[in-house]
Amino acid sequence: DPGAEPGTLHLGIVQGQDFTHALPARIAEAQGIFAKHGLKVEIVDFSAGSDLVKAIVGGTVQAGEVTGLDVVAAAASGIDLKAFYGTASATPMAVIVKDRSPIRALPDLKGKKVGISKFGSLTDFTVKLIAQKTGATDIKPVPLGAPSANTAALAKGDVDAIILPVEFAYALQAAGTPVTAIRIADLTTDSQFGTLAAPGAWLDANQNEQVTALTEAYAEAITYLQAHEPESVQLAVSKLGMKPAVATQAYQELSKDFTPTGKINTAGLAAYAESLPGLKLAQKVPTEQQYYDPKFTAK
Amino acid sequence: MGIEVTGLDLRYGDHPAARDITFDVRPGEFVSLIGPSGCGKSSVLRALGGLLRPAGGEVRVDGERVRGPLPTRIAYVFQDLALFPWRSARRNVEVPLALRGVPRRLRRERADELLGKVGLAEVADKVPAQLSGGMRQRVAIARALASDAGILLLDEPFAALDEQTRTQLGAELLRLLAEEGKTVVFVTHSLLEAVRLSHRIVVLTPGPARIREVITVGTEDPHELHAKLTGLLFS
Amino acid sequence: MGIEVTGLDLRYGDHPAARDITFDVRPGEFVSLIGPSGCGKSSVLRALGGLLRPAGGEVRVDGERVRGPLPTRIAYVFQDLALFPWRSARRNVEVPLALRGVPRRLRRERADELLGKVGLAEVADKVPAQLSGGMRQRVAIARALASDAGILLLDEPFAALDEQTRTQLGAELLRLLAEEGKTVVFVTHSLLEAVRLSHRIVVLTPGPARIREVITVGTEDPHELHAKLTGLLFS
Amino acid sequence: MRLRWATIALLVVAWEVACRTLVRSDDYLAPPSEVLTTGSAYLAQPDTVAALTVTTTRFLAAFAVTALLGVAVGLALGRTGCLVPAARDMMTVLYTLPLVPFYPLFVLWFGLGFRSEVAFGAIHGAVPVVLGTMAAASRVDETLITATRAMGAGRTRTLTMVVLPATVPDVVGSLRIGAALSLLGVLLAELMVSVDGVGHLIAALIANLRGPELDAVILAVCVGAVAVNVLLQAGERRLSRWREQPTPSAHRVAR
Amino acid sequence: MRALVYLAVAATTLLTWWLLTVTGTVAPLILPPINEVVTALRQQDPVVPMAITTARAAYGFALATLLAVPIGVVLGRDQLLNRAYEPLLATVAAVPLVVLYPVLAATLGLGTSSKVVLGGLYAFFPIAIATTRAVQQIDPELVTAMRSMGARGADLTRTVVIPSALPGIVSGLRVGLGLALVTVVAGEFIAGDEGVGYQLAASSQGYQSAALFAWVVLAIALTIVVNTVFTAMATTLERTLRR
Ligand SMILES: Nc1ncnc2c1ncn2[C@@H]1O[C@H](COP(=O)(O)OP(=O)(O)OP(=O)(O)O)[C@@H](O)[C@H]1O
Ligand SMILES: Nc1ncnc2c1ncn2[C@@H]1O[C@H](COP(=O)(O)OP(=O)(O)OP(=O)(O)O)[C@@H](O)[C@H]1O
Ligand SMILES: [Mg+2]
Ligand SMILES: [Mg+2]
Repeated sequence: DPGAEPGTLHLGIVQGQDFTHALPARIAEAQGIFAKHGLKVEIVDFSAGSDLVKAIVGGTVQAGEVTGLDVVAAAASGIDLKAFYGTASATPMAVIVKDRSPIRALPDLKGKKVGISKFGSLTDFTVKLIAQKTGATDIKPVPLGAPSANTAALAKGDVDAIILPVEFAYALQAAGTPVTAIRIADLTTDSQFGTLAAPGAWLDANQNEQVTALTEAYAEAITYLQAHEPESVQLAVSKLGMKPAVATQAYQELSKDFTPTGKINTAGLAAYAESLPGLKLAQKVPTEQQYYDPKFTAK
Repeated sequence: MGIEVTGLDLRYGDHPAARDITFDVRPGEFVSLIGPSGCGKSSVLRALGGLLRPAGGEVRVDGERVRGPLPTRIAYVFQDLALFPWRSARRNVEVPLALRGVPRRLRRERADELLGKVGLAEVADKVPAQLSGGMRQRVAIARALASDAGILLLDEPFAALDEQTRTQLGAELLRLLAEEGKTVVFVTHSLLEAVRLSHRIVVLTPGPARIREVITVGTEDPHELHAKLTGLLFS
Repeated sequence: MGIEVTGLDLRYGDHPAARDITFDVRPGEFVSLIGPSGCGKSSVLRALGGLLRPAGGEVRVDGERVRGPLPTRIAYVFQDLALFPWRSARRNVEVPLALRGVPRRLRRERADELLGKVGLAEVADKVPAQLSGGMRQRVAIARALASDAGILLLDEPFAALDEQTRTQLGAELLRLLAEEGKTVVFVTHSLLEAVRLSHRIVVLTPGPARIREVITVGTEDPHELHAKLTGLLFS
Repeated sequence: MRLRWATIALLVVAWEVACRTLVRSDDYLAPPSEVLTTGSAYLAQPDTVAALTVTTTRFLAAFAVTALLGVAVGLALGRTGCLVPAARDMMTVLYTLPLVPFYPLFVLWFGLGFRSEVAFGAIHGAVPVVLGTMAAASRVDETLITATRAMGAGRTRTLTMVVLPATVPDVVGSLRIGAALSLLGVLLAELMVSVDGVGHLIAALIANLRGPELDAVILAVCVGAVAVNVLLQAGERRLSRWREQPTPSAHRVAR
Repeated sequence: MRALVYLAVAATTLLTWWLLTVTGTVAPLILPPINEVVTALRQQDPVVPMAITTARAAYGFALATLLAVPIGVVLGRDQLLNRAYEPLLATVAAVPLVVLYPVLAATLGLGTSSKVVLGGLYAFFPIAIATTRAVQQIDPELVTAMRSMGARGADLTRTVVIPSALPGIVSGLRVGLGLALVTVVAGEFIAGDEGVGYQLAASSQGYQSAALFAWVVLAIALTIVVNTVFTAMATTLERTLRR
């Protein structure tokens, strides 16, 4: 049983083919940064944040990189999970429309059908955020499930727009579907997308050993990533399955959003927390202490 | 007319089952086929009914060359019976009637009548697995009689029957055949039966079957005939 | 010792197959069971071998009450043969040998020897579907002989055989049985055969079977005996 | 034989034509010519080979468990007689149960990686094998069973001597379904949680709309399943030669 | 007997579940306590999603049956076609189609039709394979006997082929129906906005395991109902066709 091997840190990532989610960990792995910090890390890829959280709760995975929404939603459900390091605050999410679509800007979404993954997901949150910030009311979110189903629905014209990380737009373009991506990062500054999270108990017990090493490794990896375009693009091609052109585009668009300091945008987490009742993910808004452990980002 | 068999050669793959078989069966005649076990009697019967394609020679029924089954002219009792395991005795007997388009009520009546003749009125509703070996054989006989074909090919139809039943059925069969003028080719391993029932007897050699002799019954004394047959077979 | 049958009652569900059957078979004895088709002979044989649970009464073999199959003591020839369709004749005969743990080479030798005795040496490699009806029956006989059980229960083992073969096999069987002192219960529908082979004959009534009479052969003149049996059965 | 290859060729041509005229986008379904060029180049990459190896190993392990467990349980249940209807209903329920929500339990009990994925594959594959084997075993000719028992075979020998040979075609038929489903189970597990393997690769290729590579990987995955199928078929041919009617002439007439 | 077995299995399952949660062996997030699931069960409105999923599965299954049984009969009867296509059938059956669901969705859309097709595809292969097998195993003597009595073509199929092969076909249908149902659910799980699969996906999205398992329980209930109906229908079918 690999999970029983002592010393190995199982690090979960969600949607391991997403640039923002996966690249720092993959860099750290490929460049030997984890090893340099005395860590033996095995990266485990989960298709859904909830599965990753379940694995953390079950103890098979010690820490994971999830979205801020995952952390606060778990905490609101009484799960001992705390954000301790921010990898990227700005969201890579974008509204993707066909080139010929009349939707040219976010307010145009008023009354349109927009593909999301599921109700209560980050994409659902994004739709609500757009409505709230731009006044585009009556947006009809259509739950479509997997990203591939979203792109298929958009291509067929079943929905007017979809919400996915921006690199999906590049992939669609590269595959011959003319689409335009409208990023939503500047809608709000209160955002905390990529977040390392672990059970509070584990953080307390490990604060001077694995956790610190992990945060340091992440910091080094992100610094390296931002300084080495060719290597990072190459890794996105080989590990995340991107086409080279798509990887380059994604790098140029998204690499600046990574936060080497690990600083967590608490306002971003709070925004997620407040959205929980609206997303029907929890009745009560959790408090910051429930989902945030500030000990490790202080440095 | 009847059946004319000319120079029939039968084989299973490389294995010869019969060679150069020539004989005929006149309309209304009862002809028995006898020969040692495994010599090829069933195979010849299959060829007669168009169920086994000859490797050589030919079979003609009413002057027409046989190329496949002739259900309106020929009815069968198979050596291994071939009853439908999921159908009751009655519904087994009904099969040829249904295939001829006889309406349901009449079908049932006729089947019951035939089952009565073979002494199975009481077990008409049982499926073959619930019948004794002899009972199953009688169902197969009843089924063959249900067909209105003019020719009956019977492959050891009485093998599993006790002497009383086979004597009774044999007599019944003869009466029925005479009434309706049916033509019969009868495979049996009972010399007595062959002598008692047949107009002519075709004696086959050990496999691959050839014709050893064709004997006309009635011209000789039954005892002598029996002795002669025994001699032919046991030599 | 041998077999003792006391007050045996047999039924299939509601349907009675035999009532109050009492007889015994002494060690080394050859006992025939005769009766009309469907009367319950096969059922009695099954009960003797522990394959059909009595509704009443009991069967004892060598003094011990039979509650299930006794493969080391009893070997069978089933009326419907029960050959393995996927095994060649030889490998069918090998089954009881294999079950007894006889090593492969010896198994083969013994099977070939037995197949030779029943005249099937040449078709040892064929599967049942490639054999004639009589050949299949001989495979079943060879298989029963392959068992070293002291008691043989034979259910119409010669039904599909021609007279020559059955006479030969009957003689062979008798010789073998005498040599090895086997006990035999033999179901047949041939009175002649019963008279020729048996020490005693158990005559059953029409179904549900009861004992009509148990006749000891040898004390009477064969012709009278045959006449008597015919009288018993045809009455 | 020729008929089969002709059909395959026809299908491939139809696929190519359809892709070039109707679909016109190789996001998921690429024309075979591109699958052959772009796709096979991708297959040759060491990472891809490694992933394929890992998944094939898992699939083979899952199928081995499927086959052994499925056939054994199926035979045992099929011969209990009275248990058959109940067991059949139970198995059908298990079969129709969406297993995905239970995968976290698999991870918890079997650990990450090999064992949980194999277990997930095996549970997908075993159920149809149990169902098929059980149904076949309960239909075996009772006369043969009685005869074999009378010759001294115990439960196990009756199973191996009568039930198993008599059920070979049905067992092999259900093993084919079982093979397909255990492969599916392994892939689903890898898609949900993976450290490596093809599931991971497929997720990435789907997300990045790389049709030719995706199709090539799927085809490569199927090769494992096809190999299992070929072996099964060869085994079946050997075991049920007796069923092939040795009377070609008789049969042509009888058709 | 049957009821006893059901009771025993149900009791064992519930007991194991209860023990696992009450002893804390498994966290409530992964396996929620029974009473919470019961509460969650009361809050669901299962009729519409179940009806949608059942209808889709039934459609797919019906399509598959209509195609697979005739194809299986032909492949079982004709040695030549069998040699040519049976291996092909088994090979295509091995393609993990659920994984490729987006491909299907891209052409058929995400609505009912793609789910019906997916369910149908999965149901098709077990039915076709089982039918082929069952037809191949028909006693050739019965066919010969039937032909000698004058049956041909459709008659032969109706009187010998179908009744003989029926038990085998029914066990294939059972597997096919199960697969149709579970793949429709999987399709809804992967992509869609209605049906039991969607409800499962939606409730697994958040952390309300109780709701998720409530839907699992509902899915089991649906399975039991579908299976019971199927068994009843199969029994009637066997009664009418095997008389
Ligand atoms: N499995 C069964 N289920 C129900 N009834 C049966 C079963 N087997 C036999 N019977 C009935 O039991 C009675 C006796 O059958 P059995 O096979 O013992 O007769 P038999 O004397 O051997 O006849 P035969 O000489 O025709 O073989 C028959 O009426 C038959 O219908
Ligand atoms: N389907 C078959 N395939 C191959 N060989 C066969 C087949 N059927 C019969 N044979 C062979 O053909 C020969 C003749 O068989 P057939 O059944 O015609 O004999 P028979 O005279 O009817 O014997 P019996 O009196 O024992 O029924 C036998 O040697 C047998 O092995
Ligand atoms: Mg014959
Ligand atoms: Mg009998």
